[in-house]
Amino acid sequence: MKIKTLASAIALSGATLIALPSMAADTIKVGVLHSLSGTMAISETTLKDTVLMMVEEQNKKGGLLGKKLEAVVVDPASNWPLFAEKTRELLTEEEVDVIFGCWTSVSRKSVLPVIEELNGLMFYPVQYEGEESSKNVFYTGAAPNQQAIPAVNYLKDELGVERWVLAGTDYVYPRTTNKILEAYLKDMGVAEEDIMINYTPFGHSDWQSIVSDINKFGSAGKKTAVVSTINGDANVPFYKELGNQGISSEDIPVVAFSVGEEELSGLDTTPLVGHLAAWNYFQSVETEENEEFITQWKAFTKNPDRVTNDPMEATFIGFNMWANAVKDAGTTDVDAVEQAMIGQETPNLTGGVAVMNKNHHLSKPVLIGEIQDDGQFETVWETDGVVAGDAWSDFLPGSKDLIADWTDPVKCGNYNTETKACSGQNY
Amino acid sequence: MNAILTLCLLIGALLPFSVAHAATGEATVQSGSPMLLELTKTKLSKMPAVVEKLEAEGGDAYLPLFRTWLAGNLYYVKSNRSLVEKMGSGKQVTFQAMFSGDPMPDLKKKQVKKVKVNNKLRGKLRSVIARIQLTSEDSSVREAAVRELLAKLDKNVIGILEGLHVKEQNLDVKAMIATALSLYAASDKSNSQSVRLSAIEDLSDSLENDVRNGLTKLTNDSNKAVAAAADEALVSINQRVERYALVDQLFFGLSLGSVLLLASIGLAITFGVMGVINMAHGEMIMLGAYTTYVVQLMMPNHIDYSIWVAIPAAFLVSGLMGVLIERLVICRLHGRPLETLLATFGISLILQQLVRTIFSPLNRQVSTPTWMSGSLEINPVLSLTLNRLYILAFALLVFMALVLLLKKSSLGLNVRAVSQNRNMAKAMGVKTEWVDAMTFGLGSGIAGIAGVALSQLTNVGPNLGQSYIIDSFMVVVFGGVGNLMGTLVAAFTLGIANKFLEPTTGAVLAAILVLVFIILFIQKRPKGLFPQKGRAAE
Amino acid sequence: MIKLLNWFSAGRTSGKYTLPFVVILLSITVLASAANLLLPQDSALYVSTYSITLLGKYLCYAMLALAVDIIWGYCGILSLGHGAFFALGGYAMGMYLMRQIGDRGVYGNPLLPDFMVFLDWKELPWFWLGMDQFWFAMVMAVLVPGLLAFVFGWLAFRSRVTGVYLSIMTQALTYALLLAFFRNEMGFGGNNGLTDFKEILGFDLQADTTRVSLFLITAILLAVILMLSQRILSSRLGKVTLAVRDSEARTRFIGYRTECYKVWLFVYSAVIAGVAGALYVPQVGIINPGEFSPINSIEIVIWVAVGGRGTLIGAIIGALLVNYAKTRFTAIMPDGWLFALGALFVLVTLYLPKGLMGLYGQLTSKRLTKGEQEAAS
Amino acid sequence: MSTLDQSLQGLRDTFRRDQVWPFLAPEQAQVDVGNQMILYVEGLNLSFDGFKALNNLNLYVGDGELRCLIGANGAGKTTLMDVITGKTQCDSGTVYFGQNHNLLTKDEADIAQLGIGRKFQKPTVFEEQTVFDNLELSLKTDKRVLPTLFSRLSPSEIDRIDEVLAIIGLRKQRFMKAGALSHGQKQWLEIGMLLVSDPRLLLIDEPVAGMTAQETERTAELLTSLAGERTVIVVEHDMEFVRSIARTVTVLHQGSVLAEGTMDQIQNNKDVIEVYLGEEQDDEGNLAGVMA
Repeated sequence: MKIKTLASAIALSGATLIALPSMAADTIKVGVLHSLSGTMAISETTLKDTVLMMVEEQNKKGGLLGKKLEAVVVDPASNWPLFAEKTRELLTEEEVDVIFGCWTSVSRKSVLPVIEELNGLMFYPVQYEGEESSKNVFYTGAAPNQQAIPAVNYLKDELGVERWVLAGTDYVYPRTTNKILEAYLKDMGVAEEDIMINYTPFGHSDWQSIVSDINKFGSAGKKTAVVSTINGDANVPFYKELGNQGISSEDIPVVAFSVGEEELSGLDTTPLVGHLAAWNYFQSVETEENEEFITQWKAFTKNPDRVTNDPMEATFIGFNMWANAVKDAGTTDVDAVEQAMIGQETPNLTGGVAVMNKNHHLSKPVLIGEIQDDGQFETVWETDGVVAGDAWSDFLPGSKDLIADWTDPVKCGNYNTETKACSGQNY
Repeated sequence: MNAILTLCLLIGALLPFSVAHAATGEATVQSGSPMLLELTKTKLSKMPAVVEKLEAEGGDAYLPLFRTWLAGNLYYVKSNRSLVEKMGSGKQVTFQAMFSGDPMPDLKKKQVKKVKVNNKLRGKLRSVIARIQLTSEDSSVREAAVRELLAKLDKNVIGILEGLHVKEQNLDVKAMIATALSLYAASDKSNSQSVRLSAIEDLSDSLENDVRNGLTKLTNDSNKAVAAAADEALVSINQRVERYALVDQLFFGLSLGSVLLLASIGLAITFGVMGVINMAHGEMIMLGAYTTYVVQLMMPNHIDYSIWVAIPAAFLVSGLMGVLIERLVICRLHGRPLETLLATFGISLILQQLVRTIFSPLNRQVSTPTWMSGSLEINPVLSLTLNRLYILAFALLVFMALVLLLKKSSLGLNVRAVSQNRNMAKAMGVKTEWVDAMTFGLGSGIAGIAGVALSQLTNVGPNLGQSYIIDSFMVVVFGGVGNLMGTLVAAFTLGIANKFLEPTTGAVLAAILVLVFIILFIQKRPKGLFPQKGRAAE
Repeated sequence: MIKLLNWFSAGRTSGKYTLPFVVILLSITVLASAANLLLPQDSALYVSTYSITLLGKYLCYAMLALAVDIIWGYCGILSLGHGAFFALGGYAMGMYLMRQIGDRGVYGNPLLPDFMVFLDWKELPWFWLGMDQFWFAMVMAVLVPGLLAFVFGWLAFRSRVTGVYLSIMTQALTYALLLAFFRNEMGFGGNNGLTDFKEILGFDLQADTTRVSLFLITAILLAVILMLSQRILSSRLGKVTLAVRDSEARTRFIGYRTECYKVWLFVYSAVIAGVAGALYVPQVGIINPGEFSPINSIEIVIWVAVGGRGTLIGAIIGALLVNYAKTRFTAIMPDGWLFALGALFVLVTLYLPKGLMGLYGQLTSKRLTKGEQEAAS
Repeated sequence: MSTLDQSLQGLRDTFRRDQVWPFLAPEQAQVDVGNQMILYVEGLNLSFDGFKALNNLNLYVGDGELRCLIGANGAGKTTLMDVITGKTQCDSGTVYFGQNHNLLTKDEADIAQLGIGRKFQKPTVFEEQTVFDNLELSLKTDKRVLPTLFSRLSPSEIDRIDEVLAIIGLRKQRFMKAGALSHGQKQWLEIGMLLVSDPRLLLIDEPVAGMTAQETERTAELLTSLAGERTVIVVEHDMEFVRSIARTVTVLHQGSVLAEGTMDQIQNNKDVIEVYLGEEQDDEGNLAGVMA
């Protein structure tokens, strides 16, 4: 009996083997490429909802070019090859006009060849290590010089930090960021022995010895700070351990680049009060735009306790810029939109305007916030004016001569100012 | 400029008022003091100056103010700029007037603004409070205050300390003050060499951080003799520090071991006794953790007791789920252990997704009871974190309870009977189905309890289980299937090994080495540390 | 060589289904390829490059499932670590493709791959040498997994580690490799792995022709390996293998060194996995430590279980079906596909212990018995 | 000087024409049964945590003899077989097959290839495979991996299998799955698997358990016919059967040999009776009840 049902079920799923139904072309399709399952689901589902919300809003405003927007959601399931496959599906089967997606660098790297081959358009909303600029990707998250460098400056100037712990999860973003910071600190005359670098695996949960090492390192009489590029999941146990070993933010402040409101909502922040984070956006910033956005979000998720965070703002900015660019270009054709994107301006949620630069990175303000006991950040410092995102770091030997410029005459993602050559393009 | 002007005006306005109330105690006076108004105006960067002025002005009368401020509970009413203290947290926030403490029930959050505080300021406030507290009644407070000051010793502080040193009754505090004095004496170049040397002599048995730093500074002192003395004092201190560091490491190892034990002991039963490869074991742990979360949701005001409710609750939830799984799936797979792996893997996928849909994929906040947070300070260089201590004890407790259960209770008897010879046991009239269900339930239930403990250390999220399942299997196999003692030994061995490797190799390599070791070990002893003997082994 | 050939041709090549299956497999692949290359985009029968690459991927998985089935279904060794061999083969191919990029990387460094440049390595690690030669890389793709399998198997089987213990050990093996490859110091690109490939043997990887030919090659190799394995398993060695599965002790008592048989079968299976990996990488365009994760290896076993272990074709069908289902589910119900997948695994293990092939077998045998009864009456 | 001599001497030894290097010398496969003895078991001791399963056991079996082992449960009969076939390692003692093969240094496969076949108490055949395949697997052939892979059944081998099939009366069932056979037939098949591998020494554990009367009879005939060119050791509880085949009987008790001799000698042996004193004997003095 049951065997039969199962068999029929399988047969049924087999029957759907005919090519995927392709939608009628009277809608503009927005692809959403965020993991809904697997390890990254924790961060990425929020962004999926954000895009859906933005689409809904845009449709309320009457859509774009007189067409309604239609969101196409797929689940790459935190599986990197699957990201490439799903991108191909979105672009060739669903024929979407734009993709909002990816969180981890590896997923972006795996998507990159496909999206360049099929000349798609993607918005990448997460802070990342830089060292990349593709014709088909717009990077609305922070580059290292929009997060790490200002944070270090703050620690040095405001808190007089002299000793540095660079702690990170062992993958590309922390590695690159720490390399940049190391170079930067040494330029500022910080001695070798005053820098401690430590890498841990993903989801590292036993921080006892590392935290106690940090504690020892910090008890040398000089003011010490931890610059944390620890990735999402590992943060909770890390901060819990800090709290338990009685390391308060006055003794050794920790400035994090991957800890936002959402991560904090996952833990009890009382022992964390005073630790820092550097972002381009905090939910606590008081502006009309932000108020509106937050209320929208809470209404959309039907959950008054949902928080907003920086990647959400990045998505928000990216979406609006794309919408404007499409309006300006009068079409969703990728090349036209790509050109129209450069120079686009949209208001930040934190006040001021974000500008899309020639290198497909944004100019945004940088904020430093202190964690409060209500799981929010208190802005304690911010750059006067905006900082232009830097695709290629000046502090890495490999890339200091490289620039990205997608306007004539250069039109290249990594143009070597020395050799006047353009390399690494997939077309 | 005009700030100063307003200031003068205010002083003028307040003078008669303050005189009038002079008799009724200083509190009201200060509540009107112009410096306090400064608090509501000055920018963060200028604040430290204000703090110093306040200290000069009010001294210990301002202690409560500084404390509230430090805690970030200091607000002021937007309308009249009078300072208020925030009480409570989260939803039920009330305010009361600073100093007088009169409640202000009708004050809304909208109407007040926070007096900002940042790290720099906190540091400042601490040292100020420390200085004030030098004359506090509580000896421990005094000691702490002196310790606070060790880092920032200067002429006038020393002056105060010398005064106190004479008066001080409590020996610990006296010792601490003495340390401070000799530290200063040692570093003060104006002193004669003999004085400085004796001072260093006194310091050489202190483990205080700042003392070490002070001595390190002295090692390159212009005076050779002093430098040498400081150097050897430092050496003797460091030796002791090293010794304590070793103890620390051992504790880390034990604590990691206890976590492994908790995670794997449930598996030792389902896998070891029943031979079921339960891939959903991790999800049982996860369920336990989520139960803790739910319990805390239900009793937000009694977090401290929530754990005691959570433990049985988690046991029940996971246990019942275990029984359910056993009845629905596993009992149909008898004698096919490898198939159980596949089925339970499917189940684990389902459970994960279930949790994702119910609680969202985000991590859930489980707060630590106050009695579990903080650490037990044995001396300045050795302090054991409380939650780890409790979990270590808890793990051993659970283990012993389990051993007793299996040794003494009738259930235990049946379980052992079934595990050794199913058919015989059946023939003897043991209800094997029932025993299986109970065993599996027990194993899962204990996994649930492990979840409660883990919720105090790490993320409570859908992936919680996955990160422990493999380690658990390693522990059970290494210890020898079907042998609880083996599991215990294995868990602690691996934990300690890991922690002693980590400093030299780094976390990742340590993990790899341990795995490789297990693989090789199993080649040597295919049945683990404590192999099962007799027919049951076949 | 000749000897080999007439050995191969001799005797029953496989059970009765293999040849028809191979024919169907090849004809479908050829048709699909033709439909992709020759037909115009808008034609109803046009097969998109997306589907081609997808099918190519499935075939690699099928090959992997075959490898697992050979040792699990026929020899009773449940390996929870076959993903490791697959990934190692993949990395070998990946390293070759990496070297092929040459100075077209983002930093334009002629020698070093990009990730080494920005981790600011000075020269190429020794194990990358020679990887720019295709033949060498391919040799590595089969040698490395084979060697690892040999060492592990030799240790494990000689000391008679069996059953659950062995499974857990294989899991430990792949887990250790996972952690190792995550480390950036290892020089395999850490978490990001190897990607952004440009061309293979001078053919542009993004060209449809290249994709189609990769797809065809995969299909052909799968067919060859299937028939070869079928032949091996139908020889006396195959009988010994089954004997080992059903009663290893007894097999020893009639004079067979079971550990040798197990080791060589394990190596054979590992090599197949390596080949599958090498074919997989150019088609999906990335290889990273994720492939080592124990979960993947468990999934492979489940494909086999679904298809029906102990029947090579079953393994292949299982892999194709489950992966197809996965693709469909993620598209149809992104939020709930894990439910469906999980349920599938549970149901199959409960009600189809012999997998789909077993089910098919039951149905046919039923029909047969009916037929007999009618004949009798 | 002398050192030179020595080294030269060593060199000469190394290159002596009249002998090959030890590692090149072929292992003597032939079982040396110089003085009519094929199995020497001496001073065998084995204890499972405390319990002595074998206690200084000595046993000699002549070439071509048919020997019956009897004794109550736990007397160590099966354990002895386990040790001989390499299944279990003994604590001390020696087991020689012929004069030149020390069985304790070899593992199951080696021992089997030397020509020691064993039939288990509980019939173990390869249930998933046909009767024919079961026999083919047991053929006496090169059992290394590659040869097995390329092996093809030679006509003579096929004849051999047919012959055995005839002996064990499973001609009709040759292509039947072994799992489908009846208990008795499995017994036969297992015996057949022994025959087809024509061993020098057969260790047979309770061959007639679960056999019908006439099956038992045929087994008896078979075993007796085997004796002579092969050596057979039978462990059996069924005294009738033992009586019908036995020339020499060895009684094991608590891990060591209690008595040895013809059936009649055994039945009147004091020790034997003493050991089983108080246990009822039927009037013929048959110990069946006792021993079973």
